[in-house]
Amino acid sequence: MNIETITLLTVFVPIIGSFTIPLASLISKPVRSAWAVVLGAATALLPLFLLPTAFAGGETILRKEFILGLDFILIIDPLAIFMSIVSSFVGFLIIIYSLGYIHHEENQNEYYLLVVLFIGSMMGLVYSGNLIFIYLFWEIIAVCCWRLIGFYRLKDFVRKADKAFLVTFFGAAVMLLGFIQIYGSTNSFDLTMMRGTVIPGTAVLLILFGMFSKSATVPLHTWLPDAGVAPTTVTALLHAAVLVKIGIYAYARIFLYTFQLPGDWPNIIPILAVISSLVAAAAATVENNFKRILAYSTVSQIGYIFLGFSLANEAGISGSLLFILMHGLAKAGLFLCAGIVIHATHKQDVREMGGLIKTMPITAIAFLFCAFSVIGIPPFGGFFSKFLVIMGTVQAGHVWLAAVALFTAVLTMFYLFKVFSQVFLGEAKVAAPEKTKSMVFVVALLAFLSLVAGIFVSFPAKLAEVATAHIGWWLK
Amino acid sequence: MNNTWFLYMAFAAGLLFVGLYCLLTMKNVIKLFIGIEVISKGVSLALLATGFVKKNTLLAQSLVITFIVVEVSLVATALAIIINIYRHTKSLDIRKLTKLKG
Amino acid sequence: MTPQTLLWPILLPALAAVICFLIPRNMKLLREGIALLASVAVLYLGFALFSVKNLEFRLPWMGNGINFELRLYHFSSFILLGLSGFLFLITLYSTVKMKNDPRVGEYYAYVFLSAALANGAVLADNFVPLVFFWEGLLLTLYGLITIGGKSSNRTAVKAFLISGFCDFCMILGIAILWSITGTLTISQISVQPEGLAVTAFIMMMIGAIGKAGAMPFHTWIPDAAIDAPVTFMAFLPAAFEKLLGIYLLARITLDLFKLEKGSSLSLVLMIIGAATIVFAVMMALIQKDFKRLLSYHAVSQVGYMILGIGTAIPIGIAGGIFHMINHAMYKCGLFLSAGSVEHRTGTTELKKLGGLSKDMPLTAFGFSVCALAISGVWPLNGFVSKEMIFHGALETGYPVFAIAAWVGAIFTFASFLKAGHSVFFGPRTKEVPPVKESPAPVFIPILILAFLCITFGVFNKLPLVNFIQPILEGHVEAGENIDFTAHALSLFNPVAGISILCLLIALCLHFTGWKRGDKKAYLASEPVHKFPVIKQIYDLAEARVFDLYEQGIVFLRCFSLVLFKGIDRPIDFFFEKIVTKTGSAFSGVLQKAHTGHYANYLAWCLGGLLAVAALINLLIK
Amino acid sequence: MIFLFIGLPLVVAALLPLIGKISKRVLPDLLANAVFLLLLVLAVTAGRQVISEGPVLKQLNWLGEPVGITVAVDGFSLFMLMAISLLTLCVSLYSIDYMERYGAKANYYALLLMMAAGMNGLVLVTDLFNVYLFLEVAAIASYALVAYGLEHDELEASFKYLMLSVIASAAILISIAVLFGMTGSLGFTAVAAGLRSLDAKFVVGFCAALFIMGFGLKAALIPFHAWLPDAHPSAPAPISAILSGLLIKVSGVYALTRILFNVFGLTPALSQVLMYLGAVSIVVAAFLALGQKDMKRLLAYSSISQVGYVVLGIGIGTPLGIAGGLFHLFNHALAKGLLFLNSGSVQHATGTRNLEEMGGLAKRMPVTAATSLIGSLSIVGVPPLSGFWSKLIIIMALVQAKEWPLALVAILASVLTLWYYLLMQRKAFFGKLDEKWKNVKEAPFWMTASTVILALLSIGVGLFFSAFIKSWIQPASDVLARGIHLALGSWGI
Amino acid sequence: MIWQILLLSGVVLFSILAILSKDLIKSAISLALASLFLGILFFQMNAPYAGVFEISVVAGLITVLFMLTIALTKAEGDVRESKLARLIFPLVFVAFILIDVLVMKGLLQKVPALPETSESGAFGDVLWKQRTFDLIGQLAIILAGVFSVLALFRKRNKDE
Repeated sequence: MNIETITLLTVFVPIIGSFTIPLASLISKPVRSAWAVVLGAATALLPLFLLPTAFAGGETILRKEFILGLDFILIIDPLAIFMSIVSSFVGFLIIIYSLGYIHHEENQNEYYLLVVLFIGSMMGLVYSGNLIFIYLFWEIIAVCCWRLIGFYRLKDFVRKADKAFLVTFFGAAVMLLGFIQIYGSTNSFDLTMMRGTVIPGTAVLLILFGMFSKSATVPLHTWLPDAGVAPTTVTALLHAAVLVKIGIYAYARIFLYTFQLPGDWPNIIPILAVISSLVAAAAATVENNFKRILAYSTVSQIGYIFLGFSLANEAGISGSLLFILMHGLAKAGLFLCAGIVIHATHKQDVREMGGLIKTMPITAIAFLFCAFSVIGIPPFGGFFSKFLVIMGTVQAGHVWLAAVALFTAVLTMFYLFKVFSQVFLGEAKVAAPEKTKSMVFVVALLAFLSLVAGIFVSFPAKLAEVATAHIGWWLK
Repeated sequence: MNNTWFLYMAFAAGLLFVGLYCLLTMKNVIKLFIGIEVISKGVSLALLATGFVKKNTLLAQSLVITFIVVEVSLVATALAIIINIYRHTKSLDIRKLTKLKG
Repeated sequence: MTPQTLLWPILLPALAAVICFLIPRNMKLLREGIALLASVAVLYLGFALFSVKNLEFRLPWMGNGINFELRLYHFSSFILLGLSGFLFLITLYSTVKMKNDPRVGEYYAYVFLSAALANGAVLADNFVPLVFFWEGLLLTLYGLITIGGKSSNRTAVKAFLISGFCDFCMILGIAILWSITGTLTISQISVQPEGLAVTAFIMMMIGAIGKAGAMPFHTWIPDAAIDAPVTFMAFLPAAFEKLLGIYLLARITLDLFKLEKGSSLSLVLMIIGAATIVFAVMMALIQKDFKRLLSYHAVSQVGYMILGIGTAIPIGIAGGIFHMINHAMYKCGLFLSAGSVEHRTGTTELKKLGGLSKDMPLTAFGFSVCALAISGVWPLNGFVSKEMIFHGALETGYPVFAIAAWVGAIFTFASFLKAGHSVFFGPRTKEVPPVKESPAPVFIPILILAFLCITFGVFNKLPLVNFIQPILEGHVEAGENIDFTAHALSLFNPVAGISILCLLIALCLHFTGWKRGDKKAYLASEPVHKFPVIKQIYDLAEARVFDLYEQGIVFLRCFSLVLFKGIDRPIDFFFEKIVTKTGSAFSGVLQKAHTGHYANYLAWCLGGLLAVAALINLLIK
Repeated sequence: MIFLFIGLPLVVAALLPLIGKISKRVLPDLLANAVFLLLLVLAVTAGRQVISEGPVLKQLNWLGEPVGITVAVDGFSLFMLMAISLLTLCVSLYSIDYMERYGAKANYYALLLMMAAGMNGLVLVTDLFNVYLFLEVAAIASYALVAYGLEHDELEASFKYLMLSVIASAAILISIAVLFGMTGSLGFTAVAAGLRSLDAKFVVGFCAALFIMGFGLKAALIPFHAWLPDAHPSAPAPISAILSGLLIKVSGVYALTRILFNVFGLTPALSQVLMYLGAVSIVVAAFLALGQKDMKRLLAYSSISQVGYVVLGIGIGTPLGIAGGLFHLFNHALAKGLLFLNSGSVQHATGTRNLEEMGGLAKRMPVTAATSLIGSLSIVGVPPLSGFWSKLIIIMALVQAKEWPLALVAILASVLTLWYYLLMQRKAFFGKLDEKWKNVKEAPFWMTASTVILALLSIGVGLFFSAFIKSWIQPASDVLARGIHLALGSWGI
Repeated sequence: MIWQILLLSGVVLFSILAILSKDLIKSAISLALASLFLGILFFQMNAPYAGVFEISVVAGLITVLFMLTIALTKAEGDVRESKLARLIFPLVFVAFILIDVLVMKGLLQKVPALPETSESGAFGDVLWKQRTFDLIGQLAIILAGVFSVLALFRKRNKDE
């Protein structure tokens, strides 16, 4: 198989495959679940074959011409490969975890369909080299999310799903206007053709709006905590691995890889990112709902990633790339731990939990590991990414922003420990053992990977370095 | 020539006005429909007068005839609806026909 | 020796940590054996590397100038040796003390992991590995404190947060330094502390002194003294963290930045040092718990080191570094002897203890030596290093710092008189039944440390010439005297005189207090405690008003609440309420217009016609 | 062959009442569906060949002599014919099951066929007065069909619809009279030629205003829209689908565009007015839809809003804008037809149209729920469904034309659109199943089948938008582009 | 000219009567009379066929339909019309006529026109050769009307 075939398969196997899941369920439910796992595994495996290409640092472009410049273009470069490996892998783990988690729920067909479609669309988005196709996959993902958030069908849940969909759609629509403005001045949607173009400030504003809404950055973030009503698997998928990274990825693809930012934008975006990070961390400190805390924490960490990319220097970019990986692993781990806890205790409020380390030690340790990674404690992976981002910030001359970002890190430390103490330590208020093996396994694996990714950081760091060199081609 | 046209058109406009006035102020549905008929007269007058003035009477005439046929069809349908409405509401008041709103 | 050897001090303890963690719970002997073996091996490595002195190991790591660089030279080899020595002693001690702890496997794992990380931090010649190892210690810090039991988590979190804060400051400092110099390799950096570099210096300094436990980053240490196992106290706060913190501080002031004598930065350091000395020792004086008293001293003594290094005068710096190693020894010894007492009696409250010198003579001896050393009694090592610091402080031209140091010396001795008097001497108490001397693995480390205290004091040339002087070589201007052994033990100079006077004052204070307090030694500090004004300050301090951590937590909570209520909720309110309400308001008004009246609709149409006609008329040119 | 589009439905409609005497259900079903299927096949296959060499003008011969029946087929008309045949086919398939409970199927199909004949005729004629005539054919059939249920609501809606439509017709006729007076003829080409040789800016403006009012009322542009939210919900579901999906577009948008572009030639002033009307319709109707509790009324307001998009797109007057508008017209026909059919299925199953009373029907009616989701998202403009591409092209055209505020309006209104469609989805399908509807069943076969066809088409057109635009939209918009003196095919890359 | 003005005035007057009279029967009859005048006017304008149609169909058939409807809805179908509308009608009408007379002339003068081409031939030829489509349209319209009426007066059998 050549590179193009692999990439096309990566994108279309899950997308088309997802629609066969309901068909598979006609045979039997286990077959359906197994088929979903197979699809997830295929999606996770396929991009791994692209790794050699990624390390080589080249890019391959695949193009199918359509009218009006709406060509279907795939860019296969280190950035895309990096992102696709991270997303598909976490997605795959989440499918495995789902086997246990939604075992007793209704609408499983829809669930698996949407999850696999979600992952597939993510692959599509990651490789897309045309603004409109980025938007296209972006919206497919939004639809999947909307259904998944409202998965339990309760009235309020569905309302929150609608809120999430509306806010992200609003942002995306505004972003589309930005894309079209670019089209208006360049007559092209093709990212590969427009590299190095300086785009107008309004377009930047419009596009940023979309990215912020999708990546849940202040002030368009409140849908994300509300989206916590979804099944935990979904929130993990949404918050940790895939969804919120879309906006960031698009930032890298659009503003780093392709266009140049005009005027003061390179100085404004870091400030926005840091404010977002700080406000969300503060909110996480105040919140008491387990999943909402983690969701706010996600918003906060996303701020870091934005910060890194917006600095437009090597340390920042490769820091953010690593951050995507590390945060994906660790935050997915945290959410899935929360999932195990909530699944077992049927409670969401951390004040009502306690002492669970006795009955679910693996979950507790995994939670702690992932928390360390999110905080940025070596040797966990999160340390390197956060460190690089801070380095980049200072290098770009924003010492104050770096200080605020570090203050945010202190807040992160504070609330994560608060949660850990409240949930796992202290008096046991509810006894709830770890039940499902597949869930615990996934959580432990994620925690372990967070650690391994830190200890053997040089491998992902190399990839991030290649990717940075590739997208930051304008950095001498 | 223009004077003739002016004459006819002015009267056609007058008819249209009368019809519209009826539609705007009257309450009885049949009366309303009579208003519509008045408007139709204005329209057919305008059509024919234009043809007449432009020495195109034959064509205009055929248009007017077709228009009259349309009118008949329309009247038949409308009156059928009115009768049905009357059967339902036992009233011909247009103000009672405000169930659909918002 | 190949450069790869430098990986051994890191990998070996790490491996030992993993093995200790994995050994099943009931195979105690095996675990202890392996632990001892490993610590001996590390100690051997320490000696071996100390004899090598110069070795570099470089490996590309993450790009961007971030390489895995280790460098062994005289300073780091000296610290490395110290670290491995303490590791061995603590391990030996732990074989008895931690025998019955349910989480002993974890304990050894954390200890060896700490050793690995500390070794790494000392050897690192690149900021990234440095921070990696340095901040990694937070993990073991957290883990070790939680071993202490139920209530320890709060303290563990506190320790974690404070240290984490300091480490983040250091990261910021490093980042600034990087942006100034463009390199991360420590040995290549040397900048003048001007402009942004001042910020970098202060940030890195916070990292270093935070690790060492200076004020105001010390408050977790007294708490940990209560909650955490005593071996932990001897291991991390007393020995490892002091060594690391002061090592880094010395590196910062000597290598990375050219700290000028009398510069404002030097002044800052000295103020921090002096404040730490005085306030911590005042707190130590009134403590009623043996371990807690020791822990405050652990803080107070850091002040001396910082003061010494902050003088930016060779003798002061040398004194600071010497004090660091001395302090590690006697404070470790003190904690271990406290542990020994606790091991046998089950308590460390001064009130309950008394007259143990008969039952536990070896422990009492060890304690006494260490206590005298810490108090700076001639001819023990504490005396030597403190004298050097006094000299240094005086030479800066700010005698106030020397005075502060002397005040510290007074109360140090007074509090140790109180502690020793109430625990080992004086009458027996009823609470504690007769006890035996602790087993050999417990008292041997104490005795070794006591012995070292004496050795380093009497034969102070040995450490000063072999360890300290090489560090300063190349950092002082040519021709300046770096032979500090000259008046090391000399009693006949004004400085030494004042020091001895201080000790006498302390003795007087103790006896006055002892007499006043019904001849109960643990009440000996009460006169000072009850002194007007000072009493109020003490009360406030006991209520943790001066604990920046507590205030910081309150601040964090309030700050978060303000941001949450001030930014997050209003945004949500906007989406949830304002947008929806506006939407339905618009919708409602428009719906109201659709009354269902035919005339109404017709009027719209006609109006629309007129509007369209007018608009077209207007737009036609 | 082209005459079949008018003749066949007319003849079959005339015969149906007689056939209805023989067979009440089966034959009318069969016959009507066969007619629509045949027309669809004709439009898609043969029709393409007919115009392969450009527009065709055909005059009918009677006994070897040409008579005054002339039809013209060009890309635009053929596109409309295809759309009409497609949707009427789906609707008549749907009616097989749905109209059972209304009775008098033969009569129903006759009216449906008349409406189709009227629309086909309207699309094919070459003469202003014939436009009016066929408009009325379709309209009269639609009055009866709206009132087909014969309940109070239906009658009231139908009556208002009729009374307002008549005003529209009057406006159209007066405008025709003026044009007739100026040029002495009624044929599109003749009138266009005549106008070009005269300096008649203001009169053309006046006539255009009358046409805009007249056809705008048919197309339900705000402020001429008031009849639509009454009439469309009241009609039986398949008829609502046709009215919203086709009639307002054929008798409103098509006629207006045909005349403004190919007779008058679009001037900047007209273009502006159309854009403003479109934009106002989009926004106002979207807000109105937001407050609706009645599922079909919501859909009806949404139709107004979407027709606003179509008019906005066409009104830009650039080839790209026209293409976008026409594409949206088609997509909206598919999706709105689909949604009205869905609402019919829901009403069929639960007996209510009130959204507040529904809830969680997806559980019991999965196909209906899924297809309605696709329809909603397509209208909202969520990729990759067809509605997205058309909205995208419209907005691209707006941006290219430097109409920034309108582009913003178009974008933001699609958020509003999403909002009310989410409300509809949430209240009707997505959510916990209401106890009341425990025993609800999925709609019968033909109803489900036709919705599935429409949903698949929405997806298919979205996926193969490029091919579809090239083969159907581009010829159609070229026809209109000629009306604004732009070179053929200049809009595409 | 005078004749024409008189006829036109008659049409308008009877139209006004039709909308203002209180009794629906009178309204219908006034409408028929207006149609009659219009038909005569059509004769005057050389459009005899249109005149015949106007008189027979509009004045005749439609009036009959109106009468029928009025009869069918007689029972209590009286609707109080607003008096105000009736009272101010003359005022408004006069105002409109004034504007009409003033504006219409200006408007019509702005209408340019192509030179007239005098047409020749019989009416039948015109209808057959040029407006054949209208015939089909008429057919369709009548069919549509018939079907509509059938649909509206069908027996509603709910069980079906």
